[in-house]
Amino acid sequence: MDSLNKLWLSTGLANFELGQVIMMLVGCGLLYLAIARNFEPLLLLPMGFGAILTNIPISGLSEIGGLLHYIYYAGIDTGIFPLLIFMGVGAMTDFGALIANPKTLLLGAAAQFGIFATLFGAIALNMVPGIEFSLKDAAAISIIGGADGPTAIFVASRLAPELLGAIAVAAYSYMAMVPIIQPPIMRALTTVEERKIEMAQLRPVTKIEKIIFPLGVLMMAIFFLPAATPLVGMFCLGNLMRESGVVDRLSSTVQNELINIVTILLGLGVGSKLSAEAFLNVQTLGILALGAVAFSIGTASGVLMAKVMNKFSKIPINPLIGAAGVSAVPMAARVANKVGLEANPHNFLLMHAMGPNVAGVLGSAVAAGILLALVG
Amino acid sequence: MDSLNKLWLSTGLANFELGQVIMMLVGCGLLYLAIARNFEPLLLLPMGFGAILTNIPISGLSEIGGLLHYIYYAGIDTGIFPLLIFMGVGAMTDFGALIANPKTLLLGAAAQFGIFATLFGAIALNMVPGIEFSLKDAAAISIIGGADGPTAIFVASRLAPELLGAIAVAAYSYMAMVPIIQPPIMRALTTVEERKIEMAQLRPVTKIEKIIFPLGVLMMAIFFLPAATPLVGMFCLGNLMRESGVVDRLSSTVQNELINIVTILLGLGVGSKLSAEAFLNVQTLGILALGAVAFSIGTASGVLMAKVMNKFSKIPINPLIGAAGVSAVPMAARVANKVGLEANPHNFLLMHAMGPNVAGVLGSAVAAGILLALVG
Amino acid sequence: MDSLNKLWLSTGLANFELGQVIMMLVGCGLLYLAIARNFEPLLLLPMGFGAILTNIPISGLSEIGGLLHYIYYAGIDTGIFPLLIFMGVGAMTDFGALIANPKTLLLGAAAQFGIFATLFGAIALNMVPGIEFSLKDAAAISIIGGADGPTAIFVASRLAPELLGAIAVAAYSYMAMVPIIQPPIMRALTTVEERKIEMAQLRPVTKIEKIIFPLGVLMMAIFFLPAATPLVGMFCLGNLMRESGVVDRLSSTVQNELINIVTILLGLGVGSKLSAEAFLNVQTLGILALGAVAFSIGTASGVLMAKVMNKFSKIPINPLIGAAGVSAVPMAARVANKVGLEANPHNFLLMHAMGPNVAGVLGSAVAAGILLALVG
Amino acid sequence: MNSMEQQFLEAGTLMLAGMVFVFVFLSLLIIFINTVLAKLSIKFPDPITLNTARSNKKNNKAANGEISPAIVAVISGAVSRYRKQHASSPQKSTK
Amino acid sequence: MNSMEQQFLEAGTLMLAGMVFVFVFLSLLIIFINTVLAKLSIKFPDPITLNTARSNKKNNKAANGEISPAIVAVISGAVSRYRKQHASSPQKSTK
Amino acid sequence: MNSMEQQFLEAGTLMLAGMVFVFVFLSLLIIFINTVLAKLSIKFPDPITLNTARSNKKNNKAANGEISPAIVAVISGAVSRYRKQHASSPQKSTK
Ligand code: NA
Ligand code: NA
Ligand code: NA
Repeated sequence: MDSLNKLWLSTGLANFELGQVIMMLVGCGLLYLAIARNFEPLLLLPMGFGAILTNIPISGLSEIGGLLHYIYYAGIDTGIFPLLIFMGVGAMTDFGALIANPKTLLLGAAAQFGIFATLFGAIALNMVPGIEFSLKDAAAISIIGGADGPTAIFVASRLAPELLGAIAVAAYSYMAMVPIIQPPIMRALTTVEERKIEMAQLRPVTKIEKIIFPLGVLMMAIFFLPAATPLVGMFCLGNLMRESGVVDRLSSTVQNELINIVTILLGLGVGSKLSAEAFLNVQTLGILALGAVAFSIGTASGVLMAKVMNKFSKIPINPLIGAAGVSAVPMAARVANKVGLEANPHNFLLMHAMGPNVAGVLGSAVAAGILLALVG
Repeated sequence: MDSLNKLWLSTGLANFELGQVIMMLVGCGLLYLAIARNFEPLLLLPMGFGAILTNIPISGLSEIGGLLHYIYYAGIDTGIFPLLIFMGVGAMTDFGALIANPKTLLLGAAAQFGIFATLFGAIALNMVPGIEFSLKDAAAISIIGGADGPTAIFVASRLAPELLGAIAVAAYSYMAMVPIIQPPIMRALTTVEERKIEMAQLRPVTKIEKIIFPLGVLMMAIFFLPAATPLVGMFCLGNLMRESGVVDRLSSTVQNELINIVTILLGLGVGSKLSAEAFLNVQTLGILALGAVAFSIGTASGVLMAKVMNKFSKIPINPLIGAAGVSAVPMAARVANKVGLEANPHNFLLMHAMGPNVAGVLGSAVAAGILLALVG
Repeated sequence: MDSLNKLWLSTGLANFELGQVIMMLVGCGLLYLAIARNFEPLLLLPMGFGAILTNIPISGLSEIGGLLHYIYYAGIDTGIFPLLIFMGVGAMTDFGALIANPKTLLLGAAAQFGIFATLFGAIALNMVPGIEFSLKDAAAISIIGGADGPTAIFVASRLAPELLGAIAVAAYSYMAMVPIIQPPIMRALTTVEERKIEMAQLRPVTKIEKIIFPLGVLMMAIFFLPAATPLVGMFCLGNLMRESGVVDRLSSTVQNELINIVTILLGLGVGSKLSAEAFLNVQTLGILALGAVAFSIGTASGVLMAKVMNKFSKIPINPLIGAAGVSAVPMAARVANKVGLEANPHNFLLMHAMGPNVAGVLGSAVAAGILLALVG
Repeated sequence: MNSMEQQFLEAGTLMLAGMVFVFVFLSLLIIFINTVLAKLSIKFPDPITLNTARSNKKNNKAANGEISPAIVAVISGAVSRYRKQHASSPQKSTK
Repeated sequence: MNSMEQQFLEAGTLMLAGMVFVFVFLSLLIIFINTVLAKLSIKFPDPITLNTARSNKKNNKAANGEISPAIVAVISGAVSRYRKQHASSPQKSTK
Repeated sequence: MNSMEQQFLEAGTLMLAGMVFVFVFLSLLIIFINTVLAKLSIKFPDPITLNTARSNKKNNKAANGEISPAIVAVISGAVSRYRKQHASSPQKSTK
């Protein structure tokens, strides 16, 4: 009898709280998006699963001694996992299109306005009762506008760990929704004639340029923004491994097995922050709303910047590639290509959009560094 | 002269204790089984090697600051390594045969009687002078009957870390000896006619069933047995990664590089618990004896359950597949197939035996959860 | 205004110290050697990059909470990374040539004179004002003569962590320069006739010999030198995984993904010790000088030992293969082959030189064990 | 001997509770498969071509499409080498 | 409301400082590309054969040359099996 | 200068002890190879077919048999594509 009672008390049914049930449904929702809708499945699948695991009553998976607790504190609280992933992303990135057309860096810069406008917006949301974002919170939220997962997680883990779950969910969800969010904005801000603009073929880029480029980026980050060097440094290390051509076996492992392992653990660890207390509040709604705003403003800024540049440039620039400046590599570049093809079936913008696309990654890392330096 | 003396005192010869020599021979024995007899070499080779390393005098490999000490406390004491391996096993498991013939879950349930009967037996062994097993010890020992390495190591690390070495040795050794242990029991409990029974071909299983199945298993574990969710959760995560089809690169890494790395470290870490004090005692003999009993009872229970079911089922069930309910995937299923072929050369039971085989993995994880909930 | 000032103070330009600039140039120099000169790029590229990262002002990458700090203390201070790499090296090593011609072990022994002579030299350098090496320092420096990266890093992390950076730089640089350092010494110490000596074809080696050999090496280390068993043990574990043939999937991961991941982290961690305070002093110059001496003496000892053996052996030995006894696998063996071909275009020494080459690895590990036992 | 009896009692209770629990748990899974999964499999049947696609997908390394460019390159090479070796054969005349 | 104003001021300053900084940083990168990299690309042009070599190299697994022996072995087998199947065809006569 | 002398003495002792030890250790290994291993190699000779099996096995990735199904699938495709391209060639008539 006593044993039966003990058995009953050790079931989940006897210990559930409403918040946990809701958060498990949120986790299932993330799994649905990942599996059925193919929304950034590499991260949302482990993250959704982690959300379910962390909300299991009395299992202690996220408490001291539990697996998710170890993963979070060893890998995310320390910043190690996002930095290792950023190294892998660097090793996957080809800066060729950017070096061939360096002006596109300005598009990647303009799109970061999505970040800083959102910072302002987050502070403005403090006028809503029940929401109280500190400047650190606002900075962490704004980085969603960078459309770059590891950067967002790294900054959030530094500035507002208690918001990490909501920020990561927003960042990856909106990144997956880039093909839905961006096209209407792109069409609204451009004329058909502008969308039809064909761009000149890119010049070939030499090996030496590709090798020196990441070192140059790192040097500039060292001179002007040391706070960005963890992110920029690991990214450039990955890229240098890729381009140097002398450590292919390391580059390959970084792009494959290492990033795969860390992605699973990162997803589980981020999911472990999706507890009811941390997620089920009006602040999360605010974060989700701000995220959508951030992506929209970033997209618009990129497109408008491209239109401005087009006025001053002899070589024509299709304004659609400005939208790729938000990063979300390579989705945003594909979207630019697709919208371009609608207007002109012979207009292949993919390679041209890769320039602002990877510029956006650098731009977000720089913006992250500024936030860490001035707010952190 | 002084230096020569120091040199002599720093040799192993000047510091050996008898127990260490014996344990090194045990380690060599494990290596022999792994290499020459192909007994679960993936784990027994590193485990045997770890047993040798941990017993080297004055090398300090298992003391604070030593490699094996770090591996044990970072990976096994925390439970991280067995859980990661279980994720990999989940990613390697195909539940198709089980979903196609769900009744075989009862076979996997019946075979767990090997666990609980052994628990009773371990307590009974307290009547032998020199053996004193607490209830926790008995529970940790009984899990050998689950015929599942990571589960046994996880439970032992939670309930009886000082018995971990002996339990792991017993579990893996008997798993490797399944082709020797099971056939006589299977033949003794069945008639030739029963062994000749051919089974109907399995229906095809759809993708959606395979995706939802691990989530259903997890949900049930959450409702009824949260204590099992670390094991069941990681197993289901691995299986979901496999079946979802959207994260193949993660699934591949989990099944290959990650599980390989963790297996080596797990083996070394478990081997580091094979010190003379912990292993060379009458309790170890008791554990080894109980392990053989556990496997035998589990096998018999599975076969008998299948015979019972055969009486009530319209669709014939070959009782041999009941023996696969002990897990030991996929060895036990192969044994059922082989013994079936002896009786009837046209009787291919392999796929049918995979159902109870993977059911046994779930059954053991559930049994482990019960032990952790009620005894832990 | 305040914000602008804060922004300025958060730039690198406002915080640079001269030493940091110099050390970044050193890091760039290592990258240059790795990429343009192909000097041991697998380690020098991450090491050079780590040297740059660790010298970035106010980024805190090597301070508590920084990535490089975690890497160094988790992986190098504990000795885990060099030991895992040594396991991988073991899994890559084929002892066939050594077993076929065991006398070449004496060449690997003789070349270790480079280590112990350097130890003497390091003590002698104390006569130079500004240099003060303790016996531990001297022992750590002398291991450069072992021409084996993981061994050098392991010993240095144990005996003289503050010299680790300089020792690793010297060890890997000189290993890369083996094709420049060794040939003049080899030519100076041998006659053309000696260099023309052709060697008898090696006998085939059986599988059982290759399996038992690493176990025999380990047993001898256990009996005579437990202090060497962390290094020798992990090396032999890797080799046993390779040769046993029953754990090919583990062996493959150890040789590829695991060693790649650890190499990157090891390089970054070692690079993080290249801070201005630790590196920019006269001691570093002393270490670099001693390293060159160590390699030269080791090479000469190997060649001379081969000449001595040739006087007593019926079967002819080409003295050039003695130079391969310093390890630097497989570079030194290739150098022996190349110098041999110069003298006699039909003289293929590569396989014969692999014997002393891998013997040198064992010899260095034994020497490391002696230093750790007597000095540590 | 009292403690012994108590231990046996505990062990017996555990055995009973454990076996009942295991059977109940796995029986519920049977019901889950026979109801929920059965309905799902009718509502979302596999597309007809899926079988072959899945069987390929399980070959892990190949699944990510990582290898294929390399393999294709090697094969192209092999095929062209093969064709060169047979340059004089009648089939070449069809080109 | 004073604190609110102050927060807006801080946020506005951050926005301004941040956007200026981002633009300056990336503009300097443009200059870096147009000067340093441009000069380097002239001074160290790619060898002519490099393009194809690089494109192969990016196929990661294949890059290390790890797979190729296995692949070649498999292909040899496939090709020889293919040839055996066609042993009676005219092309065989050229052997 | 006394400490200096002492240091030299220590270093000299180390050098002597170390070199002797290294030589003794590796010489014992020679004996081990010439006795134990030699006997073992006679008692357990390699099966004749082993050589080729081993040389294949060392191709790591391929060793686990992981790649082969994928490769075979790709090759089958390549071969069938190749055959389609030559559908009009005489060899087809043998089918
Ligand atoms: Na961005
Ligand atoms: Na089981
Ligand atoms: Na050496």
